[in-house]
Amino acid sequence: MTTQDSIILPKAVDKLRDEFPILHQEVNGHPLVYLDNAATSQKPLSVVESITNYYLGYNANIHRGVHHLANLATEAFEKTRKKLAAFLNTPDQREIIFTSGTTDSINLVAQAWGRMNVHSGDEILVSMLEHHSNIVPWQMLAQEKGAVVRVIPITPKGEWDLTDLNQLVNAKTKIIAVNHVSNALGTINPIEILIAEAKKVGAKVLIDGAQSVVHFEVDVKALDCDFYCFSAHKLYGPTGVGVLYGKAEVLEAMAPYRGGGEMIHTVSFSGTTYNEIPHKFEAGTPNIEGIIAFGAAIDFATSLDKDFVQSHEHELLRYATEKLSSIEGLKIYGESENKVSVISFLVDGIHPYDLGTLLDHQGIAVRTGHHCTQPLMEHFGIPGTVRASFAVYNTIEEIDMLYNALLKAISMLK
Amino acid sequence: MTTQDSIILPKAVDKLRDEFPILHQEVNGHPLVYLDNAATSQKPLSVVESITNYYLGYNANIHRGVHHLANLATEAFEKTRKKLAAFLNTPDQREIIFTSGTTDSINLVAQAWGRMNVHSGDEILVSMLEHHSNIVPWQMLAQEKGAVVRVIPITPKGEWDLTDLNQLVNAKTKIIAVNHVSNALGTINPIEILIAEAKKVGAKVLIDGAQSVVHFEVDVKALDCDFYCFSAHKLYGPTGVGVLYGKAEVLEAMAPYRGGGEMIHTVSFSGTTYNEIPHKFEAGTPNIEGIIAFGAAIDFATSLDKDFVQSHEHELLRYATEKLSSIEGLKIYGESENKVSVISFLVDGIHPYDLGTLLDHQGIAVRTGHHCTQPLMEHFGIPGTVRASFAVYNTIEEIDMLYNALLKAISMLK
Amino acid sequence: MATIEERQQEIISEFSMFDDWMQKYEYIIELGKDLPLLEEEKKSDDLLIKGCQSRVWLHADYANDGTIHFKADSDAIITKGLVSLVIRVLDGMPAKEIAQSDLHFVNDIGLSSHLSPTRSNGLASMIKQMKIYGLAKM
Amino acid sequence: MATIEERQQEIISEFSMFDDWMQKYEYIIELGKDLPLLEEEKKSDDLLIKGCQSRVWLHADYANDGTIHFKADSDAIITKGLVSLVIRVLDGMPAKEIAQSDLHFVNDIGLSSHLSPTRSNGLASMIKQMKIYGLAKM
Ligand SMILES: Cc1ncc(COP(=O)(O)O)c(C=O)c1O
Ligand SMILES: Cc1ncc(COP(=O)(O)O)c(C=O)c1O
Repeated sequence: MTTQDSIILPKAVDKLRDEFPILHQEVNGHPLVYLDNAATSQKPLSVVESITNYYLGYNANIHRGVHHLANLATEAFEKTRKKLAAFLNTPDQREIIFTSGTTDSINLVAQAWGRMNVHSGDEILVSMLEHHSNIVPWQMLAQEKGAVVRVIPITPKGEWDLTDLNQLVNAKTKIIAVNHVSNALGTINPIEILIAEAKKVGAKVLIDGAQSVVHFEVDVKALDCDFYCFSAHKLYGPTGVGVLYGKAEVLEAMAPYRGGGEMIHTVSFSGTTYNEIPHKFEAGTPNIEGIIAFGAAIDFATSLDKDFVQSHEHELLRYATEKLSSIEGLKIYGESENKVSVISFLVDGIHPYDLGTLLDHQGIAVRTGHHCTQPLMEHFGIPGTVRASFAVYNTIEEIDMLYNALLKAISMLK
Repeated sequence: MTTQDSIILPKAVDKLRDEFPILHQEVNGHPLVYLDNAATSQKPLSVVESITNYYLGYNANIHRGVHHLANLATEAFEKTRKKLAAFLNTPDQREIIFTSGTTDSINLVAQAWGRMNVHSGDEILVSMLEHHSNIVPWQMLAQEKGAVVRVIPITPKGEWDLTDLNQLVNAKTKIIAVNHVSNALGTINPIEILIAEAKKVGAKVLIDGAQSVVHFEVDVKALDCDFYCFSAHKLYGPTGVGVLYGKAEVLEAMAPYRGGGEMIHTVSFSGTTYNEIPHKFEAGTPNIEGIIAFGAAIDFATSLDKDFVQSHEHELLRYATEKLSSIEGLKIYGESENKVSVISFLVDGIHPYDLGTLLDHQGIAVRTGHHCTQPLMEHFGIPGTVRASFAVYNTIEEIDMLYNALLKAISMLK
Repeated sequence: MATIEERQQEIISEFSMFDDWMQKYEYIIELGKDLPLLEEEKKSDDLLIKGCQSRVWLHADYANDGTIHFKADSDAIITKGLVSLVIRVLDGMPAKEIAQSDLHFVNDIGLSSHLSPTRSNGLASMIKQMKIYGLAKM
Repeated sequence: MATIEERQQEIISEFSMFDDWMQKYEYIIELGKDLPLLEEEKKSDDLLIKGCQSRVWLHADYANDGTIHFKADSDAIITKGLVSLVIRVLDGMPAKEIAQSDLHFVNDIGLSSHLSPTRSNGLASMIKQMKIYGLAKM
């Protein structure tokens, strides 16, 4: 796709939508408008086909096989690791560990790294914008170890308030675990600042990239963070698969997480030795199908023209913000200048669940509720929001449909 | 399928094979003979279609959604839980926890139950027949807690030697973790005896059912074990999905395992409360696709005539044992009368890897190596075995092909 | 007095007059608005039934004749409207009948998504809680 | 003396004379049988390269002229045959050339599955270890 093409956005998007058959359906008598992409993205045909090809052509258990199908499966499986290394820009494939999702990745670090390195009185720093998956594992660790979870506050716009950074990041800080992009508000967080600050005190940094990788390129070597993780299912890939990137030397020094097949070197009742990274952290039969399909998802993601994605998503966000802001009593939560294409909002005196229900009846799929960010909702003093999150395959017309459906819902509820 | 039909085995099997397109291919110029079913089973069309239908029709994140697709996905997802409860014969769906596989299930128990209940000097009992996945998690726990892993020895036939049972199961025993069927030898173990013995001393029992459920019916309530686990991928289902059955009262008393979305009730920085079972143990976006497809796999498994499965697999085992035993220098490992359709063997002076390689070149897919049971191989003093494992879709002709290919391989290697 | 079943049939026939979902919801919203079911000070945490989406406060009074009287409220107006329908069906009924009731009307009037136990809204939890109150006095 | 590339071409042309995989393997097995590459007492654990499937013992001697001489053995006969081919290609070559060598011949003679790093057999690990020996003396 050339820059020329990307000017003719609607055409390019139409073509793209052909890859997503699920979008072409009616819901409750209306054309489906899928605006729940931050919860999970839809999957292009190539991803679905890679699953079918696997099961109809070369399904087998991997690594230990001597037969043809096992070789094909192993190669396809390991190819995804290679693709992910390139995707995140690390030259070292051993730094790519497959997990069952972002949540699993974070728990792996909280346990396998945390239990060795976090002690009584130590501090773990998260932010007010975190998803429960990047809060609870640290609370569990802190509780076991007698450590303290500290919280980066936010401004009314939904950005980190780094005024007290010197105090928040201190000699007791052992790890900083924050998201790159807030799933509830869409804020793109200045993680570079925290990574630099962490270096000063020797703290590790884990970045929850669940919401970032689908929107912009991430270079873990340029960022120089210790861990970066995300889920395949929010990046055109299947459910049940995630990635943990970790610096090789950090991973090597970590205890294993799950015990079982593949992660060992030798097992005996007199003593067991562990395999090298990445296998040390991949116990048991992995999600072979899912990881192979994840490879197809990465191919799809990297085949998209970066400028096109950026400009189209930017336009969707801009237009939606303009339209929604014009609705009386509608308040947008998350007003940073640095946002991905996500809009969280509430309408005066209307419960988000009521809005969501009436939008659904008009074919519009949005998410309502706390978005697994209860501390953030508590901070704003609200029960939750309505969240419309846009993907590259959404259109300007769909935002008009959202707008009209919203007006109708509000008129019914007011 | 009536008993009448099942007498005409070849016809029934032919029909069954139509459901497995992967079987109809050539490998290295020979028709594929897939005898690596204990590593992973092939998948019927209905399972593959359930995945396609999901991604092309109603892919969405579950539980928290207010929109149509999310409702469809949630319902399909929870339907699998219901099917599994029926499959294992528990009336209580809350006792079914989704994991990423057997390995994950065992680690969950070793951590979430074990770290609370196993202390210094306590004993954990496993057997010499265990898969690494049912050894290493207990070694890790024992190491942390200063507990001891004890081992049920085996007889030369590959059966548990329960002579010293009174001593092996004693007041210090906190949990017994054993497999129902040995993956390396095929032995069906008398778990009932151990479960009864465990009750006398108040020990918990975890059964690793990875290799059992595809061969015979399992009734967790009749067994009265505390935990039972298996992987979908060995039961016609997708990779990346497993089950942990646990008694409700035991699960309820357990600490959470992974922290994150879904597993919480309320999250706040001043304190977090956990959700009820089963959700307490299902943090993060689950493998929605895989769990829905698992439902299709359960449907397929339960649609098979039980008598047909039993008699056909029994015939495959009997015939293969007869043919292979006739080969000079061939020794079968695992000679219990109670076996599933698995044959592990070695040929005098020939390395299993050499045999496996030459079988593969004749289209025969077997597994060679230690089968993730190094302590067992060490016990026998062998580097590994060649393992042919038969599924209900295998045929008598395929065993003839295995036999002929074996003769050729041996003649080349001798 | 009408039975639980008769009350449900009444609601079903009321809803059968609506042509589309919009009219149904308009009616439910109206019910929700019309009925301030619980005084603000009664919305205490021990009466709170938490769904992931909408919260419901449920208050039960046991009468001497073995019947139960309910009051309830919700922060979401659609839930509140449905709550008022459920109350209409179960209020003042004998404990045993409440415990054994099958509230199929929510399905029948085409709003099944609100009743599914896999939905995390307050309505499903409320109905479950009402049955527990019934069970407790059976 | 023939270069690494020339030695590989030699093997490739040898193998091109075989019509099918069976003849190739028969030849490899013969090579494996003919060549007891390492004395039993030298199969010590520190020379052991563990693959999941077959084990390889590798012994390296550094000569003063910067070349490396290898001896090796394996418990699996096919691996042993391939090991003997690899030795034939790399034995006595300069450390640097060993480190930088591309042993494409295993692929070219149609036995690629033995070379893939994702296969857990000893051959792939052995080649890696030989290059490490080369690297160490570069
Ligand atoms: C007896 C037994 N236990 C555990 C496992 C591990 O299962 P998974 O790799 O699916 O976690 C296996 C599979 O190889 C097995 O056969
Ligand atoms: C920022 C963020 N972190 C973590 C997660 C958890 O991801 P998963 O549910 O795939 O484990 C999500 C997804 O909802 C998220 O948006």
